[in-house]
This record gives sequence, structure tokens and C-alpha cells, in this order.
Amino acid sequence: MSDPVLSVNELTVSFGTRRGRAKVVNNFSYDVGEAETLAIVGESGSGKSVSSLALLQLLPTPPARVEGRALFRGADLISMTKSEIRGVRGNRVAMIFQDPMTSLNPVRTIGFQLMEPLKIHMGMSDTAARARAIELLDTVGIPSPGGRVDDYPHQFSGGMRQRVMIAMGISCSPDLLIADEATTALDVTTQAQILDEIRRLQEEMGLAVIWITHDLGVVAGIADRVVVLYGGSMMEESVIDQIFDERRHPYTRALLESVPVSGGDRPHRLKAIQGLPPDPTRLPPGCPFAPRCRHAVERCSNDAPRLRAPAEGHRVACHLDPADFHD
Amino acid sequence: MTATSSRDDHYAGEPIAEHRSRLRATVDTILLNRLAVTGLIILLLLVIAAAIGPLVAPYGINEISIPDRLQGPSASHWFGTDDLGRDLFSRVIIGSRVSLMVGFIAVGIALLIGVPIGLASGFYGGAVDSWLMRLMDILFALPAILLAIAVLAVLGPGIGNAMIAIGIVYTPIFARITRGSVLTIKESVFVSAARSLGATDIRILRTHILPNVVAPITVQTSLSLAFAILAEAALSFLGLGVQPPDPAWGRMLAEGRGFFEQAPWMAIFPGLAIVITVMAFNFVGDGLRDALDPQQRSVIESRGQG
Amino acid sequence: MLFLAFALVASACSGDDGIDVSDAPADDTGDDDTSDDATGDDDSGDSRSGGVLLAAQGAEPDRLDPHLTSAFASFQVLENVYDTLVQPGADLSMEGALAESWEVSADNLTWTFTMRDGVTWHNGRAFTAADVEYSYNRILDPEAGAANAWRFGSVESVSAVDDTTLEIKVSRPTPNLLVSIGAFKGMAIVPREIVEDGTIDTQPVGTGPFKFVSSSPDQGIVLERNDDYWRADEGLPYLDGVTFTQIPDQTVKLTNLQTGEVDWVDTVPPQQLAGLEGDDSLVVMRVPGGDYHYFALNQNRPPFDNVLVRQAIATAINRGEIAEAAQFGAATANQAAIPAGTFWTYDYSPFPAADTDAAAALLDEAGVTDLTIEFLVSSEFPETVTQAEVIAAQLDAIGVAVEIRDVDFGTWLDVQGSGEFDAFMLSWIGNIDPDDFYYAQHHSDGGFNFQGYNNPDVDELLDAARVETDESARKALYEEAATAIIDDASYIYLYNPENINAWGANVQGYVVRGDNAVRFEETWLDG
Amino acid sequence: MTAYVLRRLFQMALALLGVSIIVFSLIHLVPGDPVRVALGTRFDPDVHAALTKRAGLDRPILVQYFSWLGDAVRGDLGVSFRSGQPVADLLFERLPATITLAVAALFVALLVSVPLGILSAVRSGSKLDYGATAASQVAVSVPDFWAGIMYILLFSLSLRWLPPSGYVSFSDDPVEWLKHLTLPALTIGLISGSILFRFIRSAVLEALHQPYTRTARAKGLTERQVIWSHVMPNAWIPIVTVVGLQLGFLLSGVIVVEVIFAWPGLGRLALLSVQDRDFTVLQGAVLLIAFVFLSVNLIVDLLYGYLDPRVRQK
Amino acid sequence: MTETLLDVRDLRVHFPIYSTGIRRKEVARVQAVDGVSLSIGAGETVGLVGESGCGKTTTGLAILRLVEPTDGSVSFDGDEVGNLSKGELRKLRKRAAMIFQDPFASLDPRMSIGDSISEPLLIHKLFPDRNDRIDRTCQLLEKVGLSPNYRDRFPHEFSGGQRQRVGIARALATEPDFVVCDEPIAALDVSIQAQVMNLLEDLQDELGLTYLFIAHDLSAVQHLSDRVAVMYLGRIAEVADRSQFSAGLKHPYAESLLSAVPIPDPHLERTRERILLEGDVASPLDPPPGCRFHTRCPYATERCSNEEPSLRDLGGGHQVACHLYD
Repeated sequence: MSDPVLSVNELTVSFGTRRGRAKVVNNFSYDVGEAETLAIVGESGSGKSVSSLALLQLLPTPPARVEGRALFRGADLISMTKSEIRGVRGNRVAMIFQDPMTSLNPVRTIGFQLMEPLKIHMGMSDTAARARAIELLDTVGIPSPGGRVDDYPHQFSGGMRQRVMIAMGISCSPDLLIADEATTALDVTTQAQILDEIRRLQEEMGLAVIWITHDLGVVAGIADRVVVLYGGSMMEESVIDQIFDERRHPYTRALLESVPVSGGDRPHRLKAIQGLPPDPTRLPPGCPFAPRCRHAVERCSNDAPRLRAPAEGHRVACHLDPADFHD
Repeated sequence: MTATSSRDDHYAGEPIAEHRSRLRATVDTILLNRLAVTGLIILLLLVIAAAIGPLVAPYGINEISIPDRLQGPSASHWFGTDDLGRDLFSRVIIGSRVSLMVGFIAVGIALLIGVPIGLASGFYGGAVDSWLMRLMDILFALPAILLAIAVLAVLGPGIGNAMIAIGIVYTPIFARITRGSVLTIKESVFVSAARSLGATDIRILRTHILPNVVAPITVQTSLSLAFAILAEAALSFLGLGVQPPDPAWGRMLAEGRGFFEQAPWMAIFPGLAIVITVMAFNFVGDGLRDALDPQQRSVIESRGQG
Repeated sequence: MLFLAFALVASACSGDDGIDVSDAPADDTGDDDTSDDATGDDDSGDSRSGGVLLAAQGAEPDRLDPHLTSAFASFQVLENVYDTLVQPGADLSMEGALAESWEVSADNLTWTFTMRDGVTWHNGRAFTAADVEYSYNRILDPEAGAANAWRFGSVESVSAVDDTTLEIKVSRPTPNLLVSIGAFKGMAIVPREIVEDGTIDTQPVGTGPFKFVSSSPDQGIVLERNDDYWRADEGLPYLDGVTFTQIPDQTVKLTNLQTGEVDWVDTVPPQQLAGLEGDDSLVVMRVPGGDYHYFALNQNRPPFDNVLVRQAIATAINRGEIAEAAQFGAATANQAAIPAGTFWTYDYSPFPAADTDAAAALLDEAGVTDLTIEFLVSSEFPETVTQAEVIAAQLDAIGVAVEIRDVDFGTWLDVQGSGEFDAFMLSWIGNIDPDDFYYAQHHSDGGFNFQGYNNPDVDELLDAARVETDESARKALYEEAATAIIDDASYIYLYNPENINAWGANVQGYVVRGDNAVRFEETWLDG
Repeated sequence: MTAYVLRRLFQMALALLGVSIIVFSLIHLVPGDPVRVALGTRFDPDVHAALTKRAGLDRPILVQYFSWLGDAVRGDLGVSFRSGQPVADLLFERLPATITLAVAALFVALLVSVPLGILSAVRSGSKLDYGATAASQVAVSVPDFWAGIMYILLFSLSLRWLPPSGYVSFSDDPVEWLKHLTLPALTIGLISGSILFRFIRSAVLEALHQPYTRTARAKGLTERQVIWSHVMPNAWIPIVTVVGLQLGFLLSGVIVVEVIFAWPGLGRLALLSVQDRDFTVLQGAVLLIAFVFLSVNLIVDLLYGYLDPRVRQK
Repeated sequence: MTETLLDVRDLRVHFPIYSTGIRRKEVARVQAVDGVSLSIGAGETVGLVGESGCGKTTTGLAILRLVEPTDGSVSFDGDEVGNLSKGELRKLRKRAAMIFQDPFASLDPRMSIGDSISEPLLIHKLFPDRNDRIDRTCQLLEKVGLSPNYRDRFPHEFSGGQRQRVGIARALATEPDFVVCDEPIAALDVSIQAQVMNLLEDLQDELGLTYLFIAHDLSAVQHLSDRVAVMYLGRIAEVADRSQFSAGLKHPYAESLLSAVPIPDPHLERTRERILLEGDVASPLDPPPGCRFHTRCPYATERCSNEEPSLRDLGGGHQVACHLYD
């Protein structure tokens, strides 16, 4: 791999709460290469969104505390000054959020919101920015963009709003796009359209993408590499095929087995994962997944497993070997 | 397989939050709010003062002594004396009874009329709603003090009628807040759920809607108490309100305003009593709001009426 | 015929007291009043002219038609715009005003007035006896709505014989006719034309020292000097004009005086008097007036129909304490109505002060226990509330409970009229003739006898006194009546307050009058 | 839009009708009649009867009401019993003073509450936030007449900076106008401002926590741009509602302040007319106040539509 | 197919929109459900799938008369639901229950979960004795996999999955025959969805329940259902049973919907063909004439924009509403 676009090193995010500090992200490290799509997979509370917000200093501090480093093209995002990070936000690193209904300002026109980054980062004039905004809307597949640029968000459907968010994200030709559950709120047919759009833009612009989701189906369709997060810690990281084929980590495996797959006769009972995701303020001392892991042994609940690399580009945090799994 | 997982096979995990009743959770939240605690302590002291007032008051509230009039605060008269030589400390202490009673009963009246109107209006909607709310709008559009004065003129002055007058003025606020909450709660899924189980309207109102509108109403109650005390003061300033010689703070303050230069203590002590009490109610109201209902904003509506 | 200044108005009552802290200016004005020749002196007249006086009133005038208004605030203004046929002088005896002279026929039934020459209305028209005839007939006509017809109780006809002669025929001797027509601006002479064109309330036209200019909420009521005033040859009025502004709050009104925003205020809160003594920039003047404060028990209701009960209460109270509490010393406790210092003064004090034993004995004798009295008072007259509180404390000593019923004055009047009360408390101000003090209040036919006093002896005495033209005989009749009234405790008199005004040190020549009339014709501003 | 405004105007007319019925009923339930008050303590049955008849007060109440209503609909509000002047004249010579005071008070309120509210929300939890919140708590807890007299004693009597009371119209003397306006406007403006402050603070705080604010930050906007371009345009919407309500209440709720500062406004007129049972004036004053109140509400709702494109489209 | 428990014929639910003028005039109607016909046999699970706004939830509510249908008939076990009196409707609700989408909103926050579960017992006066009621509540809690010890706890103390279990227990309290499950897993975490789906299956086996399973997640629907009905803009586009489903959906919309569902298998995802739809769903305020899908349909013909296709049976109960299959 050539120099990564982003190299996250030992990222730890904790929040001060009434019951003490809660570590929501714990020693999280990963790289994103040029034109690569990295999927970060996890359930709610796994720390996947927080870890990406931390990159752009978008978490309120306090109560949040962010430690570690995130080298973006060699510069550490975490330790940047306010004005430095502003120069990066929306310019070199763009972000798309989950809910296109609330992520767009309801009282500003689409055009206004699209033009902002163009004017700030590219120094465009109003006319130039407006022309570019229309162009961008066209790029993301909004029909008759010239007529829609002065519309307000509520006049757009959910899918179109997410397209606007994407247009906003790519407006300054960023090096890295972080999409945080960008299709979760959309219907499947719309999701398919958006995924298609992202893939196309990525090819055209050579964009690196961090795709944050809980949906393994989406991951299978879009990612080059996958990071699985659970309870704030990385469980497994690998290229896409290895994750799905080898299912080295019990959590990855359980997750895949618990999802129904369309087609076929009435299948067998789903293999549900018992129990509940952990409360970040009361993480177990050992492996965060241990209490729900059907293969867990004594050691799992005491020692947190270190990441090990069973193969090139594959890292797993588990004391056990797939051979030990007894289904 | 571990022991943990075998139990998980049977039950789908333990509750994720520690067991605290809703009330307990509310109390905890309030106790974490320093201002709310301050307010509660002040109110507690006031209630105690009102309860044992006659025992601690060094003088009778109507012990007139013209030679001792307009004396400044001293060891024998902590808050000084008024224009009739009455001990202000005793009057302020006993006055807490009158002022708190005016507040509580006035707001109680507003609650008793306003909440059922709001419930009926919000729950049944349609024509009932239109008519009741238009009526409330009309009351709302009437200048509050004039309305109170007119009601007082009709009923005749006196502490009881002052309470009724203030109560009528606050009725539309409670009706509106209740209606607003009912409209929200009525649309909530758990009400549909109850309906899907075959629950009758009465049952839904009683079991599901009423307990859930208690929160905003409680908040509004504490804020309205504050404003009822201010309203009593305003009415007393205009020469209505509580009848002499009952020592209501508003009346004492209104009487004291003519003595600002000769005997500032006549206005300062009842004034402070009002300010502190009103603040205490506001603190508690804000604390309750944080604990029960972060979206509440009725303070605006209620004070506007003052 | 009787005159009753019935304007029992809040603002006036609360300030009927004062401290004579203004020796020098008061003396000056006294001199000016008595030395008429001074006004003839052009130089001194010049030095006294000029300036616009800013006067602050505590109440708002309701309307400016002198025949229809009953508000004291209106009369404060109209006093300076209108004239009456005769008017009270400094000693309150009647002097000529629009009438230069008058005669009474031998049978005392015809009064002939001769009009002053050269009087003109503010609109330029000459004043004639026909104007008087018109005005008096307007007052007499119930349809016109004037509330003063009762002052003409004995008048049979009013007719202008010619331009300068007016004849009033009465049905019985009316020794107080002059007081009736002159002591009160409600009997002012108005020109027919402004009544007929309806501008009397908005643009009054009189014959007085000042002409009405305008009235507006922001500028108040603006009067300007009447150059053609019938006393213009005396250099009067001195002022270029008077502007009345209305400031309802007592404290704020006084602050306006202290900061020089206004030159004169109509009342001073009594508790402020002591504090104002040290203020060199102000003059506070007080004079004994014809006012009295009292309360009355409802004799149509048991047990107040029992004279013993009324006497018990009159004995139990301490008038000195009440006067001190309500007026801070600017009043004289009194058991009779008419204050000291006038021809009609009658000093009679049968009740011991605060004799609780005697009072309790009287109650025992009446067989009354567990007595509760509801006192009708109004916050619009705050001193009535204070007095009731003091009385409540005093009666507590004989086991009588007092409940105070504080209502607005509109309700007060209604309750009084309906008779649904135990006791009411108020004051009478501006009385001059003894008939004003007794007839309406205590005659069984009296228009103000709401307490239900009915003593045939008193009725007889009052009827006789009304028509008695000999002053000493008349005085004797009133004293006999007063003795019965006081003994029967028809009214329980409390005290006579002083009339009081305050003004800036630059105001000269103003005098506080015993009849409470506010007249600026001889006032001027220094520098 | 037109249909909406028409509907609102229709509702307003109904509400005003309701107001007139309530005022009319109340005033006729109140003991004491205007004639009795005008006659003072001296009661002359003949004069009373004559005046009652002349004012039409001897007719059945319903007849009186409908005759009044009939005239009112034609724009004739009747004649004041107390002053003998047309009610409309009395009202309109007093309206400017009340509007001046209400608008000035609102100005003071906004001047205090907008910057402090925004700053407190942006720096929520700071010393400034606590200080401003505490000050607002005190300000809303002080009875208005007490505050008014305190200001007079301080600024007029002790410091001699400002006149204690009265009203000068702007056209007569702008400097005096401002001097006389300052204290009464301050008295209610600070109370109203404290209420607005708390509201603005919470509205801004709420907008600050919306996802679109995060989006704006993620675009690289400065905090200033985030607040003025994204947070405030949203926060204004609820704020405008409350400001409108406050203006309505200021217009109808200034009675006490008008009395203290001898301000010749509608409130004081209404109070006098209650005392004198001058019901034509009271009717007129209350209707006018209610009309202004309802109109302000309507304007606010229309403004709401202007500020919020989601409403505008409907 | 077994005996029919529920028969829906031409169900329509329209919500009127009123003008803001002085007189309330109806100016438009949201045609949320516009002619849905569906029958469900006893013991069967029928899945109702479609994208947001297609009317699937409204259909579920209208079947239980929780919204009033504008038109059409719903017959439950032979009784016409639209004609039931208030009392009879109550009886229906004893036999037909509902599970809601949002486990956070569907429980009264001020009621302990035990009270929530026993509420239907109180309403239908089923266990008049308090202790019996508690026993029954405990039993229900056990049945949905929650410890009876927690019956005094409040909803906020539980996770979404646990609350959904409470919701299920409440729905089952009166031992209903028929349950409308309205997106019961949509709001849950991935690892919890399977737990709830398994629970629903187990309960069906144990109690012989009939389900109408409403969801937008085609894989979940297909996993649970004997038959699947696909809705688009207020109408049913296709009804297929398990084997027909496996053999391939016929309606162009159903086809594209299926192809849009992401499959957690990278190899499959890379190779499979996708039908990408153009544009957005039309507004139910102003649905297009003819076939409602014709504005987005890759195969649309002139006829589709004029003539409305009706559901026709392609054999074996496989119904499609498309002119392509005439």
C-alpha cells in the first residue's frame, strides 16, 4: 500500500459522565489508502460514529476527551488548532451524516448550503459558487438542478437530500469522504441509488471513503476493507472477502449468521446473538464481547485480547482460533 | 459455555438501567440542580414559617402602637415597624401564610378549571376543542390585570375573591398547556397501543394521558405560583387584593411604597420576601422542567400575563 | 338653601394636613392678600407677572363642564376658569365676584343681584345677567343632569330683570344662599353657546383669570392668562399661564416637585411632611380647613340602632391616636364637626378618650356581646383604611371585632346607597356654612343620611336654623342640634385635618385656602 | 395565503365579539353604576333617573348591548359617560403613548436579551451564562411597581439624571421624549427582557444541538458563521413567536407602569373607566387592546411563515 | 391453504386535507391505502412489504379499525369489522392484537412493564383476581424471555429489544388469534433483530398465531412469512408464497426492490445484476393515473399510464398487478 491518506493511531475517546469516564472508543488504529473504501461496522454504541466525529474535532470537549493521533496526509488532525482544522473540514475531508432530514438546515436554500464550502475554501464568488453548485447537483443526479438550487430542503425527498449532502461533501474535491450511516435512513431502492452514486464518484475522483454502517449487506457491496468495532474496540480488520469468507472473529461470525438472507425455502432458525451490547460506562474487564460470545472461555472475561495478524492485512482481537469454535 | 451465557439463554438480559422509579429519578435530577435545591429549601422554610408563624412571631400582627411607628430595624423590631407601629418581622412571617395561600389556592383554581378544559379540548378535538379554545383565547386576549380587577369588582374584594380572580386569569394558560401536552401524548404510540388493546376513551384519559401531562402541569404550577404572588402584589398596588388587616406581602409592599424615603424597610422587607419566594418557585420550576420536561417553555406565557 | 362640598375625593383627603414650614413666603402672601393697593402698583405688578406654573394633580379631571362634574380634580382646574356670582374671600365670607352687590328683600324671599360691569367671556362676548339666568336654570333642570339642583332647594325662580340685574325668588328665608351659589364652582356661570354647541367639556369658556387653551394626555390641561379678566386693573392674574398635569402615584408626584419638574402639587403624603421641612427648595403650607373625618354606624341595623352601642364605640376609640396615625399630626382630634377658629365653631366633647371600662359598661348595659362590625372603606382614600385598622385595634380592647371591607369607590357608593353595611368611614371637605355640616347628613330627609339617623328634635332644629336670618340665633340652633347629633353618635367624629399644598420656592403669592379651592390668580413665579 | 389571512381575521372578529360580550357582562355584574359614580356621594333620584335615561342605561341589558354593538360595527364606539367625549377620540389620543411605551420596552428587552441570550447559549456553562441567568431570575421576581419606584428614587431623585414621570410626544421634543421614556421602558423592558433572555438562550441552545449545526461545522465554517448563518436563522423562528407574545402582553399589561410613571396610556384609561364604571370607554379600551394583541399574534404567525420556509410553502 | 381468518377486500383509507379559509373545505386527499385486497389463513404468516409511505402501516391499522377505513371491507373470522359496535370492537381487540414499531414509544413511560402487560387483562376483565393477574403477567414475561422479577421496573430501564419483548407479551396477554406486527424489528440493533424474530417464530409455533408481518426489510419478511405481499403507493403489486418468491418475483417494482436489498456476501454483491430505479415515489396526494409505478417502471407502456392493472392470479395464488402478465 502506498502512503495512506489517513492513518489513525491509538485513537481513544472518552466521555465524562455522572458515573465516571466512559471509554467509547478504545485504542482504535487503522489506515485508509488512496481511493480505498474502508467500512467501519458496528452496532449502536460501538463507537463508530464517535471515532469519526473525533477526527474532525466535531465532538464537544468537554465532556469528550480525545487522545491518540490521526495523521491526514502527514498532519495530525487531533492536535490541529481550530483554524487549521477548519481548513480541513469540508475541504480536504468531508463528512456525510445519517439523517438527511435534519442534517440540512431547514431554513436555508440548498444553493446557500452548497455554496458555503465553495466560498470558504475555494474563495469563489457568489456567481461562480452558484454555477458550481448547480453543476454539483447535476453531478449527484438531481434532475433540473438549475430550478432546484433555490429550493429548501423540505421540498426534496429523503434520497435527494442525501444526494445534496453528497454534493456538498464532494464540492471541494476532498481527499477523504466520511459517510456516517449515510444510507441507513433511506429506503432500499433509494439506498441502492446512493450507493451506486458513491461508487461512481469514487471512481471518477479517486476519493478515499470511510463508510460507517451497521449493515453488513451494504458493506459487502461497497467496501474494500472492513473494520469491525464492538464496545469501542476493534474486533477484526481485513480486506472484504476475508472477513466474509473466514469469519475469524466470533462476533463477525455471529453477526453474519444472525442476518436473514432472502431467497430459498423457509430457512432454519436464525442464530441470534444472546444478550445485549455493552454499556460503555460498564465495560467488562476482558473482551467486550465475552459476555455474549458463545465460544468464550474463562480467559476472555479477564484478559482483553490483543490484535494479532493471522494473515497479511488481517487483524483479529480474539484469544481463540476458528478451529476452537464449536457450533 | 459459561454460566453467564446459560442464563442469557433463558432470559434476554437484565435491565440496562439501574432501578429507579420515575419519581425517584425526578427527585434525583432535581437534587443535582443546585438552584432547585436552594429553591426547595427556601420554600420549605417558608412553609415552616407559615405553619409555626404565630409561635415565633414576637408581636401580634395587628398590635398597633403609634408611638413606636416607623422605627428602623433594631433588636426589638428586627425588620423595623410600619406606619402604625406594627412589628414588620411578625407581619412578614405571618404574611407568608396569606401570600402562600393566595398563590396556592389561586393556582389551584386555575388547575381545577384549566386542566379539565385542556384535557377535554385536546382529547376530543373537533368542535369541543374549537369552542373551548376560542373561549380561552378570549380570556387570553383580555388584559390580565383588568380582567382580575373586573372579577374582583364583581365578586367584591377579599382574599378569597382575589384568589378566584387570579385563578381565572391563569386558567387559559393551564388549559393551553394541558391541551398541547394531550395533543402530543394522544398521538403517541403507546396510546394507539392501548386503543389496540380495546381500552375505552375514559381509560386512556385516566391511565395514560393524565399521568403523562402531569409533568408539564407541575412545571407550570410552580412557575404560576411565582406569578400569582406577583399578581397579588400588583393588585394590592392598585388598591384591590387582600383586605386589611391581613398581612399579605403584596399589600404591605404597596403600603410601604409611600414610605420609601422615611421608612425604606417598610417596602424592603416585604419586597425581599416576595422576590425570594418568587425566585424560589422559579428555581424549583426550572429544576422540574429540566427533570421532567426539557421542552417546556410556558414561563413566557405565564409571566406575560403578569 | 345649603352648600355642601360633597367632593369627597381621595386625593384631597390624603393630604389634608401640613406643617407650616413656610414662614416667610406665607407672610408675604398674607400681606399681598390684605393690601389691595399693592396690586395697583404697576412696578410691583410687573415684578409679579410672568411665568407658566406647572401644577401636578393626583387625580384625573373627568370632564370640564362645571355643572356636571363632581371630581375634585376638575374643580382644581375650573376654579381658575370660571366664576361664580359671589365667592368666598380669604376669611371665607362671601364677596362679590360676577355680582358686584346684592340686596335681600324685607321678607327675605327675594334676592336681587347687580352684575359687575365690563365682564367679558373668554370668547369676547359681554357677560350679562341672562347668562346667570341660563346657568341657574340649567342647574335646576333635572334633565340637564347637573348634580347641584339641591343647592337651590328653596329657589322658586331665577330671572334676569335686565342685563345687569338678576332676581332670585326663594320660598323661605335662605340665609345661606350666598354660600350656596358662591362657595362651590359647581355653581359657576357658563355661557349658553358652549352648552348648545357641545364644546363645554372640551373647550370651556369662562370669565375667570385664566383661559382654557387645550387638554391632551401628553401636555395636560393648558390654561393661559386672561388679559381681559375683570380684575385686570389690579394686574391679575400675574401668571402667563397654568398647566395641570396628572400624576396618580403620591410618591412620584412629590418626586416631581422635589426635582423641579413641577412647581406645585395638590397634596403631600402626610408622612412626608417631616422629611420636607429640611428641604429649602420647597414650601409646604397647611391651614385648618372645614373638613372633618368621621364614621357612621348603620342605625337601621341592630344593634347599631341602640344608642348605647354607638356611644360605647364612640367612647372606646382614641381620636388622638387615629389622627396621629392617619395624618401624622396635621390634624386636630375633634368630637364635633366644625373645626376650631371660625364663627360657627362649637366645642363639645362628651366622650372620654379610649375609656374602655366606660365603653364596656355601655355595651353591657345594651346587652350586646360578641359584636362584629364590618367597616366599609375604600383604598381610593387610603387614610380610611389606616383609620379602620387603628379603630379595629382600639375596639379589640372592648371585645368588639372589626372586619374591614375595602372596596373601590364605585362599589362603596353602591353599598352605601343600598344600606348593606354596618359602618362606613369617609370625610367631608370644603364645608363653609353650618348647614353644610348637618342638614344632609343628619336630617331624616337629608340626602346623605345613609346611616338612618332619625331624631325629630334635630329635624326641627335644623329646619329652623335654615331659615333663621339672625346669625347668633342661628348659631344657637345649630349648637343645640349638634349636641344631640354628637350625643346620639349619629356620626362619630374623629378629627379635622388641615388643608395642605406644597410648591417650589419660586412660587409666590399662593395661599392654601380653608375651603380647599385652588386659585392661582394671585400667584406668580420668581425669576 | 389570502384564505388563511381571511380565516384568521374572521376568527379575530369572533374573538373580539367574545371579548365585548365578556366585558359587557362583567361591567353589568359589577355593583355601582356610572351615573351613581358621576353623581358622587350626593344622590338625587331625579337627576339620577334623568341621566340614566339619557345614557340609555334604563333599557334591558340585551337591548343596550345590541345597540352598542350595532353602533360599534359602524365604527361608533359611543360616548364616555365620565367625560362626555367620544370614546374613539379618548382611545386614539392615548394609543400613541401606550404603543410608544410598549415598543420602547420591547426595544430595551431585545437589546438586553438578544446579545446575552445568544452569548449565554454559545458559552453555556460559563460564568457569563450563570451570571446572566441569575440576573434574569432576579429581574422576573421583582414586582414591577417596586422596580419602577426604585428607579425613580435612584435616577430621578438621587442622581437627577432623568425626569421621574410624564410623557412628552416625540414631535414636541425628541430629547425630552427619550428622557421621559427611559425609566418606564426600563422598568418593564428589563422584566420582559429577562423572560426573552431565558427563551432565546434555550432556543439558541436547541438549534446549536441540531445535526445541521454539526453539518455546518463539518463544512469548515467558523463558529461565527455557524451561529449567524445556521443557528440563528433557525432560532429566530421560535423567538419571534415569543417576542410577538411579549409585545402583545406589553401593550395590554402596562397598567401598573402607566400609573407609576403618570403615562397617559390606554391601560390607565381602562383602569379609570373600571373605577368609574364608564363602560363604553372600558369596552373600547379592552377591545382596542385585544385587537392589538390579536393583530400582533396574526403578524407573528405571518412572520413565522416568512422565516420558516416549511410553513411558507403551505 | 387453511381456513381464511382475515379477508380484506378493496380497502381504502384516505386522509382529507382541509383548506385554511374561513370555511373548512376539503382540498385534497392523501390516498394512503387505495384498494388493497388480501386474505390471511389461520396460522399463516403474511408479510406486507414496501417502502416508506406505501401505506403498509395504515393497512395494518385499518384492519384493526385503529384508523377508520374510507371504503372496502375487512372481515375477521366471518365478522365484518366495519359493522362492529363499540362493544364488539372491544371483543375483536381481544382476539386481534398489534405489535408496534418503536419499542421506545409504544410503552407508557409512567407504567411499570408489569402494569403494561396486565392492562389488556384489566380491559377485558380476564383475570379478575389480582394475584391471578400477577401470575399471568409473570407467565407472559417468562414466555417472552424476561425475568418476572422485573415486572415492577419501568420501560426506561430496558433496552430496545427488551422493550419489544414487553410489547409482544402485552399483545399476547389476551391470547389473541391474530397479531399485526408493524415493523417490530426495524428499530432494533442487528444483533437483537434475530432474537426478536426467533421469539415471534417460537410463539407462533407454540400458540398457533396468525401474523400480518409488516416491514420494509424484504429479507426479514421473507424469512418469517409464508406469503409476501409487496405494496407500492397504496396498492398491492404482488403476492407470492415462499416457493413462488424463490422462483422469482414478477412485478417490475417487486423485482427491483428485491434487487436493491444488499446481500451480506461480497462475491454475490459483485456479480449480481441490479435494477436501479429512476426518480422518487410519486406523492400519495396526487398519485399518477393508471399503474402507479409506471412513472419509474423500465417496462412501462402507453397502456400503463392509462389503465390501472388489477391483481391477477398467475396460478397457485401468485398474484401480480401488472399489464406485462395479461
